Amino acid sequence: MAQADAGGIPTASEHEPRRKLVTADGTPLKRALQRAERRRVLAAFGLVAPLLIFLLTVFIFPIGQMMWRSVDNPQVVNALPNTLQALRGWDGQDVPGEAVFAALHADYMADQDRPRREQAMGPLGIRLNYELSAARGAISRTGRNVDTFEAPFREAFLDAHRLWGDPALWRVIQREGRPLTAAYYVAALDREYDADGNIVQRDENRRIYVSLYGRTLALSLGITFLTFLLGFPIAYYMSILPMRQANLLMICVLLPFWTSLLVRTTAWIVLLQQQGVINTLLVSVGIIGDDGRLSLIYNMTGTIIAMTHILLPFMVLPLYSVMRTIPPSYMRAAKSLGATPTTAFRRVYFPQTLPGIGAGAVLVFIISIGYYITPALVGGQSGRMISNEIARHMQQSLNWGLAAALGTMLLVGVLILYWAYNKLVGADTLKLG
Amino acid sequence: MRTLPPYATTGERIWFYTFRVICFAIFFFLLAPILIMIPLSFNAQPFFTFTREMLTLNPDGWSLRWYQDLFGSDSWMRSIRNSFLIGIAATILATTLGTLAALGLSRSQMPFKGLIMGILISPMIVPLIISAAGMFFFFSSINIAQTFTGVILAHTALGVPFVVITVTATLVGFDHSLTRAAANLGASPTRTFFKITMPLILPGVISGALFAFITSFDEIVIVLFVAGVEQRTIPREMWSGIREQISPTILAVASILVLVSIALLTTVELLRRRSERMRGLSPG
Amino acid sequence: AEDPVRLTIVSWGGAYTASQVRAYHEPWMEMNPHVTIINDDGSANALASLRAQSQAGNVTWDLVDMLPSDAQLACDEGIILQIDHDAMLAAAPDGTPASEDFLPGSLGECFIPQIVYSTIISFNTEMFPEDAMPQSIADFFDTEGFPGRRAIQDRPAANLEWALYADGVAIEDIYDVLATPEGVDRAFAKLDTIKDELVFWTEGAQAPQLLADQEVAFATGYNGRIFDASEVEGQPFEIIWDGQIVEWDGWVVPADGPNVDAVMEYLYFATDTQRLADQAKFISYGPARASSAPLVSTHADLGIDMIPHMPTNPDNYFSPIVLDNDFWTDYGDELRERFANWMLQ
Amino acid sequence: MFDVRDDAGFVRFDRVQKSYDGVSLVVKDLNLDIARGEFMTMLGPSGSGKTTCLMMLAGFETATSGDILLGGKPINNIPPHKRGIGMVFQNYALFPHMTVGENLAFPLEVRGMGKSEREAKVKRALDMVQMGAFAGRRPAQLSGGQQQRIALSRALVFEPELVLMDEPLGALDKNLRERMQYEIKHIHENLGVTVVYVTHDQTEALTMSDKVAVFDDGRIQQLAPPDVLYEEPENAFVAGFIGENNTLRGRVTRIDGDICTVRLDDGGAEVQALRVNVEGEGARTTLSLRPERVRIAAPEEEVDNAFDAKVAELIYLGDHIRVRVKVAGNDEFIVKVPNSAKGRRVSVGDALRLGWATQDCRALDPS
Amino acid sequence: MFDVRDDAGFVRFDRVQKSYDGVSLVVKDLNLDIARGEFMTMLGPSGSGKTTCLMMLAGFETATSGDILLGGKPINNIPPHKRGIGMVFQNYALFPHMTVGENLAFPLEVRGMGKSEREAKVKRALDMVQMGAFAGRRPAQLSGGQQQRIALSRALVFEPELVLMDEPLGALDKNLRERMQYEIKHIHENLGVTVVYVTHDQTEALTMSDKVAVFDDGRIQQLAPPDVLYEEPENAFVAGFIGENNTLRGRVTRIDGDICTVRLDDGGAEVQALRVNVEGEGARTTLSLRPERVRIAAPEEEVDNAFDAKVAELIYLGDHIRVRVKVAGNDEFIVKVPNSAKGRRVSVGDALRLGWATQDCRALDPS
Ligand SMILES: Nc1ncnc2c1ncn2[C@@H]1O[C@H](COP(=O)(O)OP(=O)(O)OP(=O)(O)O)[C@@H](O)[C@H]1O
Ligand SMILES: Nc1ncnc2c1ncn2[C@@H]1O[C@H](COP(=O)(O)OP(=O)(O)OP(=O)(O)O)[C@@H](O)[C@H]1O
Ligand SMILES: NCCCCNCCCN
Ligand SMILES: [Mg+2]
Ligand SMILES: [Mg+2]
Repeated sequence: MAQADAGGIPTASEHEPRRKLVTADGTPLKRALQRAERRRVLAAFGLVAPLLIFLLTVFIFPIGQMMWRSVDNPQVVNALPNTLQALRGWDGQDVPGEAVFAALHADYMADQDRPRREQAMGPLGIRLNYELSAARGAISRTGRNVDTFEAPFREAFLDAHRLWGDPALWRVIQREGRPLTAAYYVAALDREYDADGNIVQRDENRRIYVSLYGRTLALSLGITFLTFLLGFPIAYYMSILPMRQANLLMICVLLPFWTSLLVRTTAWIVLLQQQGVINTLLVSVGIIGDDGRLSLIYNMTGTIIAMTHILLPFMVLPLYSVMRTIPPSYMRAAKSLGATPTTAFRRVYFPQTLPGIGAGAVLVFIISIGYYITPALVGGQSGRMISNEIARHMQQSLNWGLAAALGTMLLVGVLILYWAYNKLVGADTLKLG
Repeated sequence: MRTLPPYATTGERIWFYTFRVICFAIFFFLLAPILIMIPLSFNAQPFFTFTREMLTLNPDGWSLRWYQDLFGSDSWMRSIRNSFLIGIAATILATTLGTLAALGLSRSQMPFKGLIMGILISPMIVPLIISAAGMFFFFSSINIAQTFTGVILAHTALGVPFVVITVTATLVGFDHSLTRAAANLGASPTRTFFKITMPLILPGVISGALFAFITSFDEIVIVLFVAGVEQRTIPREMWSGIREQISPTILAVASILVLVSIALLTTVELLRRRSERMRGLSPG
Repeated sequence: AEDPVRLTIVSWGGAYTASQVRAYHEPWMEMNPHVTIINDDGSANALASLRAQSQAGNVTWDLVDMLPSDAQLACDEGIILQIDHDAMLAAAPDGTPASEDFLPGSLGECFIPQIVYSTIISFNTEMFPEDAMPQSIADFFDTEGFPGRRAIQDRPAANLEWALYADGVAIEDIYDVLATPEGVDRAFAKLDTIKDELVFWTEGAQAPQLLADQEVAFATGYNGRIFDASEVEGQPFEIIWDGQIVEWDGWVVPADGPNVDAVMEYLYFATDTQRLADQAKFISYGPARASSAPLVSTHADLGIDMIPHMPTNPDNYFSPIVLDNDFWTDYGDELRERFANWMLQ
Repeated sequence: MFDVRDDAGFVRFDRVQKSYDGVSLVVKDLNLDIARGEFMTMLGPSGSGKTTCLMMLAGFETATSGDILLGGKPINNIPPHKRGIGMVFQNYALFPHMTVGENLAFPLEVRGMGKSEREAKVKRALDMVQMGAFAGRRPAQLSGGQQQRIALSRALVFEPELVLMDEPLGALDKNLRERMQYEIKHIHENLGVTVVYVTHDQTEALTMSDKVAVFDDGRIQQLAPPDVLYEEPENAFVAGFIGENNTLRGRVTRIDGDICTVRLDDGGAEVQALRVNVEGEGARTTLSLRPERVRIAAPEEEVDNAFDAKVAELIYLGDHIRVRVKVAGNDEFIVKVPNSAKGRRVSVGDALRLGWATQDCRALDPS
Repeated sequence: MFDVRDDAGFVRFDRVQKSYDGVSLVVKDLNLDIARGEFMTMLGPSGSGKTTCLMMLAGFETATSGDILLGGKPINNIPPHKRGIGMVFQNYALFPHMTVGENLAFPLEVRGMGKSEREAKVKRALDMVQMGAFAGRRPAQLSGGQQQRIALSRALVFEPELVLMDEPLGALDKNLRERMQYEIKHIHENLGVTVVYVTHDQTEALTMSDKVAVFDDGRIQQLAPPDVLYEEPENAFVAGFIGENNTLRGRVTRIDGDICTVRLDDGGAEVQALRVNVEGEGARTTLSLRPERVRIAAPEEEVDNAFDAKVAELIYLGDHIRVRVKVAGNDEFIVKVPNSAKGRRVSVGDALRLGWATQDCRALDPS
């Protein structure tokens, strides 16, 4: 704790400015200290090292490797070395000349000589198709009879597929003929390159990710707020109960926490669907008519309800552990000073729960922003989140570069948030009950 | 707020009861899905709805069909075995590594504390889909994708933050003069650890271990990416159940697991009370 | 005795895998006691796993059930084996070589079809008056005449074709129209007319689930799943065969798999005329060989005649739309983006 | 705030009882009047119910039976925030998220006081405890003693007529504690507020209070000004609890007006003592005698009782020496010898002749 | 354990320095010899480095430079668990999960002692502190004083030659504290072990120690037996820290052998004082005078210095009364009046004549 009067007592260093820096035998103090403490530092580090190394290998490195895929771009360079060489100096406007097509032919022939597993034209087609529809068809269909082509090659190629006559394809080849690319990030931001190589917004009906990020963010914020709204009262209630009763109620919080996520999600399907428990109950009580059943699931409502339920314990646990440590004397002090119970709560109690709210909110927000399973099951379309899109590119469309770019952006966002939280509140307030 | 004082106004009285009603409604919200699932697991039909027969309490609407299905199914039995195998192995690894690290981190001499803490809890912060994707590629490249080793290592990584956080928190309240006292009385560091530190931080270690276990036990995203058919766990089997083949067997599994959880949580609470008594703290 | 072999065979799970187990795996294991077959239901993400296994040089799968479009991709990437059909596959009982016995256009460079399945629209009969059941794709798009919610899959394939078909495009022109921007707009405009009633599903099992729960009145789905729900589980579902989207499903062999020789032996057996016909005893998908069709008989457990449930039965095959994989290969990425964007609106 | 002028019974506890669990009484039968402007201390061992009494007065606990009156009016049905009682908590309870200035402004703000008036009052209150320069700090940035002062001035800033303090100095070290005692006492004198002060430190109670109520076992054992308490304890508990005390046990053999004769249990010697609290002849009694009232080698005619003693131990305490002697079978008998006398010093093993006046030796209830 | 017999320097600190942060020295230049069997106390204000010294001796902190020797051998490189030094921690550090008996058996067990021998020793150690009946209890089931005794006997059970105690009584209340001081002192005398004792309570240091090292600012200010420390402080810090002390500031006007004359800053009166620590004529000095050495209205010929004073405040303390007077411009001047005298009592506002002997008034360094 800082000593109160800053000005008053002269500090020791004012007394002996020089001797501070060396010990009696003349060694600089810092070095003497380091020497004396080295063994302890090593011992402490030795305890942490196994886990640190483990995580760096099994976790941090793989994520770095995955992020690398968002810029890694070997396909064009591998498949078309000669073509790229020949394309140097191409103006990017008209269809290239014979030299380029001859180089292209040479690249095709070289590729067919390679063992099948090392052939580069397949991956090239897939890569180019991300940038330009039908490019894969052009590459693969041309490949089936390219060995019959005779010089001059230009005409043969233009006959084989219309895209060879489209400067757009050549621009893509030229642009992506580098080992690193920004194209995945461009796509992840709903942008594309225009004919002059400028990055422009995509056609309106092809924009997905930015709005999906926006929605993911809004959904996560909403869910965080809801968990706070529901979590605060019960955490407070438990914190004023005697330990025994509080622990019993805590089991009510922990039980869902311990029940498989998939089961809880399924249970919500049972509860919320049109013929589900809630609708049926409402109909039988007469609140809604049989034809006015509510759409509570396979949309955003379903995602919000199920995720709020699933994440609520992550809010309650840190809140509760903070509230337990706030001594009742603060509220009493406020009342003795003349504050009404409401004022005392608002001005004195609530501000002291902020670290708990912060910890809970960050946990819930971080978890929900990366959520995947529940939205996939109950989200329908309006309840899907960015992670579903990442998973789709990982597993279905196989556009791993785009998945990595989307993932990297998500990760960076989360890390910034965590960093800010750590600065503002301190990560060591994260507690789990 | 625990009891109504004699000077409470009418408004305060109304709020006092309203607040309790609200709280119990929220607790009900927490429990509702679990309560609904158990009767449904006795459905005679292969769908997740209460049939008319069930609602009229017609015995034909109820059956043990899904429980028989569960215990008769090799794949379910295998997934249960796998879940426990993977969960326990990952928990042991995470708890050992995490506890050691927490001990190191709690030493005042530890350099780069903030950074290292950040790395150690990163598996909790990084969105699962990203972890899963990264591990999928990396594990494939070192030939441990679709092996038990791979899944166990992945789940160890996911469980570690919980152990580090809970044990570190326990160590904050740990009286370091006890280890000094032990050394002073002649105990070597190893002996001190096993005889003094470990028994005292055990509650924190156990709660971290439970978190690590449940993380593994309930984990699906990583399993979807990294596990092969031989490593299918309960959640993975449920995933098939929900998305690939319709079968309320998952409700039967879940009901059994809920009962196990209740038993486990109750045991933990009883243990806690016992240890408080042991330490002479009044049971509060 | 021979050395024991474990074959890992990847398929779609559920009733479909069950039908393969009973028609192919069990007889094969009986004939070859040293072979154990392990079933993995990873087909939904097979291409991703296969690519990762192959890039890592650690292929653990022996045989994979996939759709022809994915098979074409995998083949382009060189991660599955090319097939010499006549050398590797059994001829028909009458001696017709495999390349001629399999239905026209079904064999791929790396792909051996087993079945022809169709994506159809089905409905829950309890949700419509008995005298006004829907009959056609046009009825599916008629929300006034046939109220109720509709479940469709969250991808453009099939849905765009149906939209154009319902909008009056002739079946043979559908893909030509869809290759033009105007055609795409037209398809989406048609979909817009039912958008308020739509629910989206992802995995095959969800469609019958949604129908059974009466969450929706209509659902698109795989005919085999719907058959299973209605005939085996007794759900009141009916299929609209009008505009059924027909596609193959079949095997591919991963390159560098652990037991390539053993798999080839298995494949020779599992794709012969009798085996393909046998599979239809367990699920209502049509065999991919012409020579199998006459052998299709009754359901193994229910004893009902399977012929009327086959998508290829002429009573059902009156207006099929055959899925154009080349089209989807070229335009799929772009249309998926457009479709995703449309869903989000 | 409270207009009824009843200066003698400004605060009145009237047959107050309190039970937390419905089984046992923590406060048993409390009757207590506190006059306006008085500095009244509740002193007693841990668990004797001091805090409970304070909490009932402040309104945070309700009396199980009996009435508490403030300015003549029962306050049972007034909520704490309307009682207008200032309170200093044991751990200070300064709001950690507010600065010192905000802490002090809080009671004024909730009373709807304007900003400029508020600031003036806060400044005055801070100056009163010499903390004017610290208005911008947060409580965590202050030392224990500084926090204590802020807690004090926060409890006074809204000018309550009654201030309660629950062991406000318990957490401070000795030097600081003495300084703060001094300051609190002076503030009390300057402002003239009524103070109810809780402590279990007898020195603190003696030095600060106008009146001290000694609590034990949920009852007031004695209520008196400090010097009366020390010099004329009414029972053995008070005698033992306040100050250092030599205890001799025995049986009353004769009573003669104010004086009684007691035969000691050990050794059987007879002692003359002042009769304070004995039931009658033949009753058991505890004799209480302050160490500093024992004289060494005083002329026989000056003391009423004289005994031979043997020095067992000397404890050097700077300004005086505690001499433990064995006398009349009791070897825990203490005599204090001032260190200022130039005269002879005693050493261990010395034989001494001790004496004391009958007036100084009080016969109390047996303990 | 340590065979080299070097009774005078059994424990030796040799030019020891310690820094925690590499910026400032917490222990500045410590040279200290502790003889075998001695009871040596380190006394000093909070933060003066006492605990740090003890921790270096026990091996939990490493000296940044300099050597620590035990029985003549440097111990810098011996890990704590091999030093064989007993230690009593401030909060006792009893292992909460072990019974009292297990706590005591622990040091014997780690030394591989057999079960029956262990039990005999544990029993003896418990009996020594009269806790024989408590072997089966857990620490939390004991009161503070009982825990303290267990901690003490645990530190002694393995028969170390050196025992360190870091404010072992800090958490106890006054009565218990005094009883425990007594017991520790007796155990020390009976066993003859060497004790290094840390406290910031001067009374404790005075009553218990053979020698006291007064720490301040990382240095030893004075090392002496208790009575020398109290009666002959060498500098103003020690005079002010030990016991109650009146301070007068002024300038030396004349030095005459042992005696110097000082002109006071306030009022300009001249005082005769004992020359202890002044630089020479004209230098500034602090005069130190114990309150109990000041006499009220003594005959002029008996005192060397006499002043008029006015009573400002009386503080009742039971056995004596602290009288605050204004004298020679200083209004914080304290005089202690014993409460035993039947004679006249002073009251506020009285004019008094105060006097003291030159020998009792020490001229020290300016502060
Ligand atoms: N909230 C409570 N519930 C139940 N019992 C209580 C409560 N508060 C105090 N007690 C009990 O009432 C008795 C008196 O407590 P109280 O706090 O008034 O004592 P105290 O005199 O202030 O003691 P201390 O000096 O230790 O603060 C104690 O036995 C205590 O255990
Ligand atoms: N582990 C540490 N790291 C950094 N500084 C420390 C550490 N321990 C003590 N100090 C500092 O060293 C100085 C001396 O501390 P030490 O604990 O030795 O004092 P002490 O005399 O024992 O005080 P106290 O009476 O309060 O126990 C203090 O300024 C303290 O802040
Ligand atoms: N996503 C493509 C689905 C292909 C379905 N294959 C048919 C088997 C289903 N039982
Ligand atoms: Mg109290
Ligand atoms: Mg210390």
